[in-house]
Amino acid sequence: MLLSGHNPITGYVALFQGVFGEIYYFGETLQRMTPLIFSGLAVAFALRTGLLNIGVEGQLIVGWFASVFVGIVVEAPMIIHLPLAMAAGAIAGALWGFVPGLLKAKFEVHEVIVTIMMNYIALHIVNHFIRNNLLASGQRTDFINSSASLSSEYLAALTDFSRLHWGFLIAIISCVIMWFILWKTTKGFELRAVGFNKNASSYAGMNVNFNIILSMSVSGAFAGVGGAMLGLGTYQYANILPAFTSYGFDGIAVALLGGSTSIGIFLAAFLFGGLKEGANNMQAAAGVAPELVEIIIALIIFFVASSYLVRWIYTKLQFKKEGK
Amino acid sequence: MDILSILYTIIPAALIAATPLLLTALGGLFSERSGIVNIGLEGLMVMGAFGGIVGTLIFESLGFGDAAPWMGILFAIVIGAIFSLFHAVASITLKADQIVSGVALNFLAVGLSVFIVKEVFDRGQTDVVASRIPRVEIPLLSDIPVIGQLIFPRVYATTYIAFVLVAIVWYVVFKTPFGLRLRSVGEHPIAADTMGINVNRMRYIAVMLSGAFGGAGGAIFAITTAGNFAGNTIVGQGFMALAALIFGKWHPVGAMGAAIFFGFAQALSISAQQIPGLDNVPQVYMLILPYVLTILALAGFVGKAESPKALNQPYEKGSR
Amino acid sequence: MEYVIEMNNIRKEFPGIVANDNITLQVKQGEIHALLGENGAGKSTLMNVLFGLYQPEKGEIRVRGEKVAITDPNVATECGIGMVHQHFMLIEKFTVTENIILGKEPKKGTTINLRKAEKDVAEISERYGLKVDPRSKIEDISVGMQQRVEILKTLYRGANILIFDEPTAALTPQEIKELIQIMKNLIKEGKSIILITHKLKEIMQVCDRCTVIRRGEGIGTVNVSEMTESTLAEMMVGREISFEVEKKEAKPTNPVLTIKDLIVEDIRRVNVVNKLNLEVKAGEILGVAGVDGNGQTELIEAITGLRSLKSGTISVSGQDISGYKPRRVTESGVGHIPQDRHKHGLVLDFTVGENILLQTYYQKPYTSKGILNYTKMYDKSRGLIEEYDVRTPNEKTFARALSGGNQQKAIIAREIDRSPELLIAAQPTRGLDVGAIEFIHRKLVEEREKGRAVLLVSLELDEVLNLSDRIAVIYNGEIVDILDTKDTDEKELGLLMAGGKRDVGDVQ
Amino acid sequence: ACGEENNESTPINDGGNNANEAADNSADENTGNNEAAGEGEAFTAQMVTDIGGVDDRSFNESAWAGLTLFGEDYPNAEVGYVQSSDASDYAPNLNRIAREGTDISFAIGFLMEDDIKTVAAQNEDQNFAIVDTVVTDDNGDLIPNIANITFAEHEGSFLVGAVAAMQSETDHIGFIGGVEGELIKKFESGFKAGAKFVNPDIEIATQYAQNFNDASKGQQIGNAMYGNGADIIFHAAGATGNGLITDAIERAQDGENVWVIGVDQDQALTQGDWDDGNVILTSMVKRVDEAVYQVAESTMNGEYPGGEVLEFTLEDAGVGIAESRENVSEEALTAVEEYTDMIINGEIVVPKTDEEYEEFEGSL
Ligand SMILES: Nc1ncnc2c1ncn2[C@@H]1O[C@H](COP(=O)(O)OP(=O)(O)OP(=O)(O)O)[C@@H](O)[C@H]1O
Ligand SMILES: Nc1ncnc2c1ncn2[C@@H]1O[C@H](COP(=O)(O)OP(=O)(O)OP(=O)(O)O)[C@@H](O)[C@H]1O
Ligand SMILES: [Mg+2]
Ligand SMILES: [Mg+2]
Repeated sequence: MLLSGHNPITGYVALFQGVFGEIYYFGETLQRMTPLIFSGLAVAFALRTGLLNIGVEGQLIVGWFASVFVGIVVEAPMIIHLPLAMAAGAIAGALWGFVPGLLKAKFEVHEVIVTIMMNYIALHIVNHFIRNNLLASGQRTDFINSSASLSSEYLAALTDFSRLHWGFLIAIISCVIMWFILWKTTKGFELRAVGFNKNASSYAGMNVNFNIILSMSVSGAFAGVGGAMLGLGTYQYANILPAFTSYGFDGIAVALLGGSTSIGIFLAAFLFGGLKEGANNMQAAAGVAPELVEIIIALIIFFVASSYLVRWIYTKLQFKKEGK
Repeated sequence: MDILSILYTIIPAALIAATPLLLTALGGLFSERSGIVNIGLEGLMVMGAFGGIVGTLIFESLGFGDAAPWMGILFAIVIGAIFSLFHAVASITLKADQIVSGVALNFLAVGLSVFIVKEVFDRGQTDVVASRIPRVEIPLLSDIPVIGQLIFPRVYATTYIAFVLVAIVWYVVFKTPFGLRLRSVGEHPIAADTMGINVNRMRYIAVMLSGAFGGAGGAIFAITTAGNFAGNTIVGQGFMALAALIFGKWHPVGAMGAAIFFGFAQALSISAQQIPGLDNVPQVYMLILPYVLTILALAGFVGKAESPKALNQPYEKGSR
Repeated sequence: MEYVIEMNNIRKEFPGIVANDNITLQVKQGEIHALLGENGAGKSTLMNVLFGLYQPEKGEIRVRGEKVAITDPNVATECGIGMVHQHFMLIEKFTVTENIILGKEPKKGTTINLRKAEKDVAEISERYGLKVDPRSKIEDISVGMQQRVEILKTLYRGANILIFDEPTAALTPQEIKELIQIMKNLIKEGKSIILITHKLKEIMQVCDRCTVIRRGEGIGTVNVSEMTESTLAEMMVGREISFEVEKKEAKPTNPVLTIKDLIVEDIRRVNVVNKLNLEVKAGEILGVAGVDGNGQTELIEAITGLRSLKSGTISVSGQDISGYKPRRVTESGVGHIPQDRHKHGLVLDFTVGENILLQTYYQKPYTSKGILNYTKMYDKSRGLIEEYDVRTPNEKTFARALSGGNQQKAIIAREIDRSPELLIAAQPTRGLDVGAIEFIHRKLVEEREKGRAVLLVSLELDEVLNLSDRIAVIYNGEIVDILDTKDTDEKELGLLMAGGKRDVGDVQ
Repeated sequence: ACGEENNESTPINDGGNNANEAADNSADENTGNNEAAGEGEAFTAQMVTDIGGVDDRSFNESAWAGLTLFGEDYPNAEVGYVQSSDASDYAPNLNRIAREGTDISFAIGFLMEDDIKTVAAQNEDQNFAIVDTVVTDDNGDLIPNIANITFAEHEGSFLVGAVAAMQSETDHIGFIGGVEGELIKKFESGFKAGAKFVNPDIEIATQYAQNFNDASKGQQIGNAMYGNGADIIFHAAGATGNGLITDAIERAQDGENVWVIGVDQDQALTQGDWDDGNVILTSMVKRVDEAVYQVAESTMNGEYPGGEVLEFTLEDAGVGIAESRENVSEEALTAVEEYTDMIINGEIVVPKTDEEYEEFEGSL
């Protein structure tokens, strides 16, 4: 920042104030991190099974669309409608994860390419459906029925009209769910085993192919629910997307930064959400280009990834202790 | 439009679209053949596009005229190679997870390039370059009746250069000592080490080559197609290049085939509306066509792609 | 200047452990010098120091009397030192020639001069009697030939001091014989050799002198001619070792495993198991002897459900298990100690405890309603760790951190504890030291005594002869003969393994 | 310079030098009020850009130019902008400037329609304006604290359509749209109507790139259209159009006689140059700057057009044909003037949608 002739202290103060300065911004930060938690969970879940899901972006898009579709088309009391809409998002995302999972399991097709391709397919198909079947005004669909909405007057009032919605709580619960599935259930044990060593897993009688498909589907479901957060929470509609939302790609960073653990993902999503929210204030209050935040995020990821250095020193110290 | 004139439109379009993908995929080939995953190709292309445009603008203003875009590409190659050092240091020296490092590289590229553009040009995008890469055809060969224009169409000089590079890369990787060592490092770094090969140095060279090629790919896209640079000049081409690399089974000729295939599918999807018979097909089918075809091709006949054995494994001396 | 190599007072530390402590090793010109020690004693480490892969904390190295600092393998190569590593350092997708010339390629312009390279390779292999096909890919050739490639690599670089780290662990008896011949040829050509092996018989056979190390410390150097196998073993372990497996007369009862007309294809759709018939009875150990690549792997995979059968039937205790998935096979009473413990036996990034329950985690009481009970899992594994003497800090240590012997013990604990009626043991003692071998052999015999059927598949004839009650010889995917152990010997088996009455040649 | 500002409630962004001056001028005075503009206090006008930013060579840039000029003309006025990095930034950014007590907050682009509605409801005493769309409440009524700025893009497009039809040598022209939707349909319908009005037999190729940022696609569509015989192509496709221009330049260099008609701004000023001229025939300009300036000015004068729809048409020069028209023939320019009058008089009613266009075509 110094190099570009801005006062870095003002910049960072503005960044910080952009998150914690007013309760409104804090609410917005939490709102912003909600889909990031989901995309992070999605990436992490697949990663635990040894799969790199670059398709979170596409899974999130179809989840967004499907939840909004159900939110608009279905008439039902909230107790049915909201879960139904979320389930639609989850199923759509799961389906979008299922395809690369299936191809990987049956034909050994590299999941990275298939998921990249599936992202584009999701984008075009969803845009096509909105444009031809659901266009209400401008580039978006109608608003969803309030019975499918996650928005919360209570949370909004608490945070001075921010768009914080119940989805935030669902995100926290989902973190717990992922942790529970992976570390407490029998299926999670299998998924992790497959992730580490496919051969040994199949020797131990696990169905490797099934676990790959399952893992990609669950991963996709997380992403799909993340999309539902946008459709049922933040925006209340789906719109024609001119380009990718980038939640999916951010999710890779969130998952990796969070070490693919639930708590880590929560914290990383908060960091990302905060940086992005704060960036707007930094721009407004200190005249610093918001791209700076992207640079900061990238550098943070580099440092975290390079923790080898720290780890190496740490183990060295520990061995010394044990040696004595 | 008859078949022939359709082909006359589509083929050059396909080859032009394939060129940046191909070059970037060739770069990725070096890196991945040495055992370093490079998800950061996208970011390298971004830096290349940035360097290519900024370089061209600078050389234009210095009065280099028609040579400016070529010097811009060279500038981008240097920028790409330098920028790739982030990935190299993190994933080779600091043993960072290579995928994490690649993802960070992508973030960094967009942030850094747009930030610099804003600071230097005081706006979010650069000016449009005035001088362009010329379109050429191969003199005698393209004069062959009918097929001459099909096989050797009028495309950018850079496209032909890219094809020549495929042959050169193939030669380097499979015929020279450098290539043998490069591949050995990607297959079995410990073995290579015991044979006196400096594993990390090879990997540094490979990653920097991927930066240079990715830089060239990005620059060529920016100069020939976009004309200027902004944060959204490169959106996903790097990922497509990665897909081409894997689709092409980490082989230069395979990558070339995949890149042309992507380019062809894209050109077809775009030109379809102008082609009688295809113009009534809903556009969405045409838009998703390249991606669906790729998936089908992979599932159907291309089959399993076997990656270099030591891909994504940091090398620590003395480990086993 | 008597010694070609002198390593004086070498000390090498790893975080928390002293792998070599004040070790001295002196090798004379023209001798085969054995280096003996238990698993983890520090042999490989010492040789890696000599080869420049590790830097010692203390001590000096002299090559032909001259003090040298071997900072990396290049320096070692310049000093004429070559090393054949315990785990082969070969690149599978490269050809034999490419592997040999890597790092020192003959060139023509900028291109590798493959023709000259192939000629050079052929020349050296001729001279030392190391038969290889310069153009084959490593992944397509036998282990024995791979080893010859390793040796050629060192010779190509002009090595005259060769280090062999456990070269015979993966070889067939025939290949071992050839290797010994090769070593003798090398000595004749004026080379010196350092040989690491756990097989005392080999030391007795070819070595002149032997240096013994125990837990990183040098015990001493002796003339082999003055020693016997048991005195060497004692020197190494520090206690007496019994080589003969003590076992009572077998009392085989009803058949447990019955295989009828089994045909199995490999990936290339070639029949690798060919109309095979076999029966293993309760209370006996049936050993399968054969040269590697005669269908043993595919046979085991077919029994355990990892590979589909083309035709024929497999039944266990009267239940037809042909076509069962691995899980159902296991549940039908089959235990399996796979031959490659890292690839198939363990999830190295799981804890020892998790690995011990890798076959049973989904059963009660470890799982109820889909939820894992880690407390129960770790309780169970703690017990087994103790019972099977798995040396690990605790059950929550990652399997990766254990030595090979202890990893193997964890697998054996897992498989035997399920009390399978049929226990398949493939190469159960590969690369282990005598102490660990003794333990594992005892466990297998105990199983037999309990009335289980044990199918032992091993490339080591000694092991087969020592343990089995009956021996089935496999050749070309068929059982060519089944013999009573008492009525046969190594020589006869060797002949049968090589295809009956035919000449014993180079089988690939 | 901004960093020194000691008052947190005046977060003005210096997008350019002029704005900087404006900010510096006003720094002497007390700017720390949160109330609406009163006597002797600075008037503040700010805008939220969409993802493109204030230099997108399109409406954001144009809007910012208008605000900047406004700040120059009225030294007492402070102007500023906040750029959005993605769609989720719109609401917080609008909220941010509204909460600072900005006297008029502009939302640039119809994508902010829903967000401005919410924010306007939450900040009822604040004045807002949005460009390119009309915002209504749930009953379809206009909202009192939102001014709606729209343009008669179809009218301007009609003129360039007519020019294209007159100058096409192949009687074959083309239109490339960014993303299909109400807004871009106005460009398309107007363009086609203008062309058909001149030459009912003219062939018009249309295609949507479904993307405002894909130069590669622009190039390929252009390539296909030109290859198919079109010689003049009008684009309303943002950065996608850059690819079209590239293709045209290369064809021009190759001796082909092809042209591009630019959009939003006078694109010939920044693009299209080749060895022997410029491939941009002319451009259909849309004076967002003019509109923003006017709305800011009226608001300052106490005439805030809240709850109104302001359509900037040919008549008030809100849309029209660009200054750069050297490549346009005399004959065509005369026709343009004639049609301009006819449109203003109401003799020609330019279609805005597909249905209206079909009707129009039928009536020819
Ligand atoms: N890379 C390493 N990092 C840390 N410790 C190591 C490493 N390699 C070896 N050690 C330690 O050094 C000791 C000696 O190991 P080494 O591999 O030399 O044994 P060895 O005698 O070759 O055993 P084996 O007969 O099984 O081959 C081991 O017990 C181990 O604790
Ligand atoms: N990279 C490493 N880091 C830490 N400790 C290691 C490492 N490699 C080996 N060890 C330690 O070395 C010891 C022996 O390892 P080693 O691989 O030599 O065993 P082994 O019995 O020779 O196994 P194998 O038969 O597989 O060669 C183990 O106790 C293990 O903890
Ligand atoms: Mg060992
Ligand atoms: Mg060893």
